[in-house]
Amino acid sequence: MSLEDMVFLPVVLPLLGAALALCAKVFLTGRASRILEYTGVFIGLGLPWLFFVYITPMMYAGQAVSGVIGAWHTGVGIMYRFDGLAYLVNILGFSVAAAAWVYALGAGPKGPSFSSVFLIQTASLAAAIMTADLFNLFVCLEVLGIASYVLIASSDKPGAALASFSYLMVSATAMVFFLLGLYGLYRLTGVLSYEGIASALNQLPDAGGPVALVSLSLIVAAVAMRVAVMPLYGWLPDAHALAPHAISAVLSGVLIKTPLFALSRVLMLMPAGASAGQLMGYAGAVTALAAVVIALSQKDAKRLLAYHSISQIGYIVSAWGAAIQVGTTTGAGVVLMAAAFMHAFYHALFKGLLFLSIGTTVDRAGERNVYVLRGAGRILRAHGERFPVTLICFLIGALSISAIPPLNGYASKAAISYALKGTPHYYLLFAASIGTVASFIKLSRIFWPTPKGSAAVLDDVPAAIPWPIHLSQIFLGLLCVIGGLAAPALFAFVLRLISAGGADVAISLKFYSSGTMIKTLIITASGVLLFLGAITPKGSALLKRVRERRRDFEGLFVSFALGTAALAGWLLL
Amino acid sequence: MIERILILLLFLVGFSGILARKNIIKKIFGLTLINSAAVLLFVVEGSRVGSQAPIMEQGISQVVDPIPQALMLTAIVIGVCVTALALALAFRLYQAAGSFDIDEIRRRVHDES
Amino acid sequence: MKRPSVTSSAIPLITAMIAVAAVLLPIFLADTPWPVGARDYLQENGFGDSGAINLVSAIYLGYRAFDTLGETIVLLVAVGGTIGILTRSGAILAEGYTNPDTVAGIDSSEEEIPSFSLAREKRKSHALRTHLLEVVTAILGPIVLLFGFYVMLYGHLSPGGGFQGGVVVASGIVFLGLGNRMESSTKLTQAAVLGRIEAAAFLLLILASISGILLGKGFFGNPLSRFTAVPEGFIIMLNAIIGLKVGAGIGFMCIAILGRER
Amino acid sequence: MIIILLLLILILAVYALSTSDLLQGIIALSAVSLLSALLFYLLNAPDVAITEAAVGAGVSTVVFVGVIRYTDRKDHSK
Repeated sequence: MSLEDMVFLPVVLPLLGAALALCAKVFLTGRASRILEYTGVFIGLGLPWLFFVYITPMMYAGQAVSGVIGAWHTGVGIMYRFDGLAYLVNILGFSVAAAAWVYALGAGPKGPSFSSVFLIQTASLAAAIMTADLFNLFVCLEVLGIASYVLIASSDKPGAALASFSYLMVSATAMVFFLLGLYGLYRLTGVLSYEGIASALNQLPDAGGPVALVSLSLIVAAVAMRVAVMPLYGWLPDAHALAPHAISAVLSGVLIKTPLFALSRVLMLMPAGASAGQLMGYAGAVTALAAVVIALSQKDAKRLLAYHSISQIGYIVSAWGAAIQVGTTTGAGVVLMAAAFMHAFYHALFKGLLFLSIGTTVDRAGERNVYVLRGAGRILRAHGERFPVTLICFLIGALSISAIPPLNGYASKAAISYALKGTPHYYLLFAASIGTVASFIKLSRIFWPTPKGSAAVLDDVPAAIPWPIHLSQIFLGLLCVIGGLAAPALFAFVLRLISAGGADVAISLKFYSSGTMIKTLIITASGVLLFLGAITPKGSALLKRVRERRRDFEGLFVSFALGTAALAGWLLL
Repeated sequence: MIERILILLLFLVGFSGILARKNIIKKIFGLTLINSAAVLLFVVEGSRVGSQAPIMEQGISQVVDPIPQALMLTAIVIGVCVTALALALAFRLYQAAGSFDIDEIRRRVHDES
Repeated sequence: MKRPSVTSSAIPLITAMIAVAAVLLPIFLADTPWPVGARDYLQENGFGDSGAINLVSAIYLGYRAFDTLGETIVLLVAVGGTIGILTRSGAILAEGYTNPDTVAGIDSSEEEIPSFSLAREKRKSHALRTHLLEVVTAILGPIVLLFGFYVMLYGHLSPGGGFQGGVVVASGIVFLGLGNRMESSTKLTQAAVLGRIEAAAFLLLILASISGILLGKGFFGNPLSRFTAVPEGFIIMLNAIIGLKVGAGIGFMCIAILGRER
Repeated sequence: MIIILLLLILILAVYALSTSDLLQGIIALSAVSLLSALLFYLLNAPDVAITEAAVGAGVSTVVFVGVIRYTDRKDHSK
C-alpha cells in the first residue's frame, strides 16, 4: 500500500465502519449485532490512529501527499492534498469523536444507526480537510451538514427539531450560494481545483474582476456560516444547546473548526484571499467579545456553553484571519496559524469536556437553569459518585477556558496573544477573556454547596452513572492537563508541521513567564469584579435585556444576506 | 442574457419565499426553487459551447460541456435529500406545535423550554 | 396570541433581498465565454479513459466518482433520518418529552425495524385504491422494474445510469406495493428486505472504492483493469451497486411515507 | 423557446409561493420540475433531464404530499 493510498484511510475506514454498523442493524440482532457494530466503530475510530502514528515522522519531515483521486487527468479529476494542516485537524477530530462516542455509549443516543451516522460525520470531516477541489468541498460540507442535522434532531425535544430545522434551512441556503460562487469561478477559469482556479485567476486581467471577488465572497460566507462567525452565528446556540450532550461536544469541538481550516486552504491560494482573511479576522475578534457578553447573560447551562463556543471560535478566527492576511509562507503567518490551530485543538478538548460534564450534571439534576440549580455536587454523589470525577472534570474544563495556568487553555491563549500582539484584535480578546472568567464563575455556582436539608430535590431514582461517561470525561480531562504541561513542545511540533518542515520560525514565546502570570492575575481579578457587577440588580437587569433580545427565524437569513453583501463590498472596495 | 435575468428572478422569488413566508412548508418550497435556479444556471450556460448531447456516438464532434451536467446531477440529488429531511422535521414540528406557522412554532417551543 | 405587526419586520427583509440581488447581479451578468478546456479534453479522451460513451457517466462514475460516493451517503443519511423522524414523532409536547433518558429520533438502544405496508388490509382508508389502480400497478410493476434495470445497466452508453435507474426501480417497488395481488412475489416491498438491500449495497460500494487500494490501483482506481482491458466494467459495476442502493433506499422511503399509519 | 419555458417556470414558482392551498403549491412545484426537465432535454442535457424528472417531479412530490396528507393543507398566514 503506497502513501498515496494510505492518506485516504481516515476517510475510508470510518465509512467502512459505518457500512458495517448499518449491516449490523439490518442483518443481525442482539449480541451478534452489537459485536459487529462495535467492530465497525473500532475500525472507524480506532484503526486510523495506526495510520496517524505511522505517518507522523513523514509529516514532521515536511512531506505532503497530493494528487488526483483515481489518478485521472488533473483538469477533470478531483485533486487532494494531505499536508501538515490536514494531519493536525484529523488528530483533533478523531480524538474528540472517540471520546464523544464512548460518552454516548453511557448517555445515549446509541445503537447501530447512530453509530453509522456518527462515523459518516467523522469521515466527512476528514474528507473536507484533505480535498483540494471546490465542488468536492461542497459535497463534503453537505455530507457533514446532513449528518449533523440528523444528529441534532436525534434528541427528542421539539426544541431540537426546531434548532435542526433552522440550521438546515440556513445552511442549505448558504450551500446554494456556494454553488453560485462555484459557477462564477468555473465560468472564469474552467477548472475546479483550488490551485487550478488560483493560477487561472492570476493569469486573467485584474484577477477576474468583480465576478471573481463576488464569487469568492459567496463561498467564504457559506463556509463562515458553518463556522458561526459573528453575523452568521444565529443557528448555533439552539443547535448546540439542544442536541444530545455527546453530539454537542462534537459539534462545538470539531464541526465548527474543520470548515474553517478547509477554507484556509482555499484562501491561501486565491488572489483576494488575504483581504477576505483580514475581514474575517476583524469579525472574529468582535465575535469573541460580543458572544461572551451574551454568554454571561444566559440562564440555560448548555446554551451558556454554546455561546462560549462562538466566543472561542472568535479567538481562533481572529488569529486565523491574521495568518491568512500576512500569508502562511511568512514566519509571522506560520506563528499565527499555529496559534489558531493550538487554540482550536485545545478548545475542542476543554469544550468537549465541559459539555460532557455539564451534560452529566444537568441530566442527574433534571434542571438546566444556572440561577436555580445549586448543590450539584451532592446530587451527583447521590447517584453513586463517591469520588467527584464529574466535578473535577468540570473544574479542569472551566479553569482551562478561563486560561488559568497550567491548563491547556492558558497555553493556547498565551500563544494567540503572543502572535497577535500589537493589533487591535489583541485588546478585544483581552476584554473577552475577562468576560470568560466572569461567566464561568457564574456557571460554577451550580456546584456551590447548599446547607444540608435545603438542597434541591434529589431525583427519585438514584441510578449509578455508567462507566463510559466517566471514562470519556477522564480521557478528555487528562488530555487537557497534559496539553497544558506539554504546551511548549506541542507548539513547536505544530509550528513545524504548519511550516511544512521548512523555514525556521524564530519565536521568543515563554509560556510561563512572570509577565504572562501578571496578565493572568489581572484578567482573573477583573473577571471576579465583572461577575460581582453582573449579579447586582442593575447588572442582572442589563443582562436580562441582552438575553431576551429579539431573535427570529428570518433574522438568520437577513444576517446571512447582509454579511455576504458586506464581505463582497469589502473585497470590491 | 434574458435567460440569466429570468433565472436570477427565479432565485430571488425562491429566496423571498424563504424570507417572507411564515408557513414553513412554503419556506421549503423556496429552498427547492433556489436550488432549481442554481441547476438551471449551470446547465443553461454550460450548453452554450456545443450543439450536441455529450454522448460520443459516431459522428459527434461538438458536444456541450458535460462537466456542469455531471456536477448538477449531484446537486439535484443532494437538494432533494435535504428537502426530504426538512419536510420530516416540518412534520415533527407540526406534531409538536399544531401549526406550520414559524412564529407559532417558535412561541410554542419557547414556552415549553 | 398577538402576532407582531407586519410592517415593522418588513424593512430588514427588504434590505436583505436588495443585498442578495446586488451581490448576485455581477455573477449573473458575467458574459465571459464559457471555458472549453475541459470539454475539449473530454471530447478527445473521455471515451478512451473511461470506456463510457456517455461522457456525463464518465465524469459521474469515473473522473469524479468520489463526489458520487458523497452523494449516495447524503441519500443514505437523509433516508434514514427522514424515516426515523417520521416514525417516532408522536404528540411530543403532550406526553412529557422532557425525560432526558429517552433520547430517540435516530434510535434508542434496541430498535425494531418499523413495518410499513401499502397492502390493503393494513390500511384504514381505501379512498384512493380502486380496483383499477391495483390491477394496473400490479401489471406495470415488474415492467417498470425491468426498465429501471435497463436504465441502470446501460448508463455508460445512453442517458441514464445507476441513480436514475434506481429511482425508476424505486417507483416499480412502490407500484408492486400498491398492486399487492400476488403475496409471494412482493417480498421486495417489505421494509426489512429493502433495508437489507440498501445496507449491503452501501457496504459493496465502500468495498468497491477500497478495492482499488488493495489491488494497487489507488483509491477509486479501476480494480478491474488488472484482469481485463475493457475499462467500462468498473462503471457498469458501480452503476449496478448504486442503482440497487438508491432503488432500495428511495423505495423504502416512499413506502414509509405513503404507508404510514396515522 | 428557452425563454418561454423559463417564463412559465417563473410564473409557476410565484404561484406556488402565493397560493393558500399547499397541495396546489406542490403540484405547481412538480410542474416546475417537469418544465425544467423539458428544458434540460432541449439543451442537450438528457442525463440531467431524466434525473430532474425522476427526482424533482417524482420523489420530492411524493415526500411533500406524504407530509401534507396528515397535517394541514392550508397556509393560514394571510
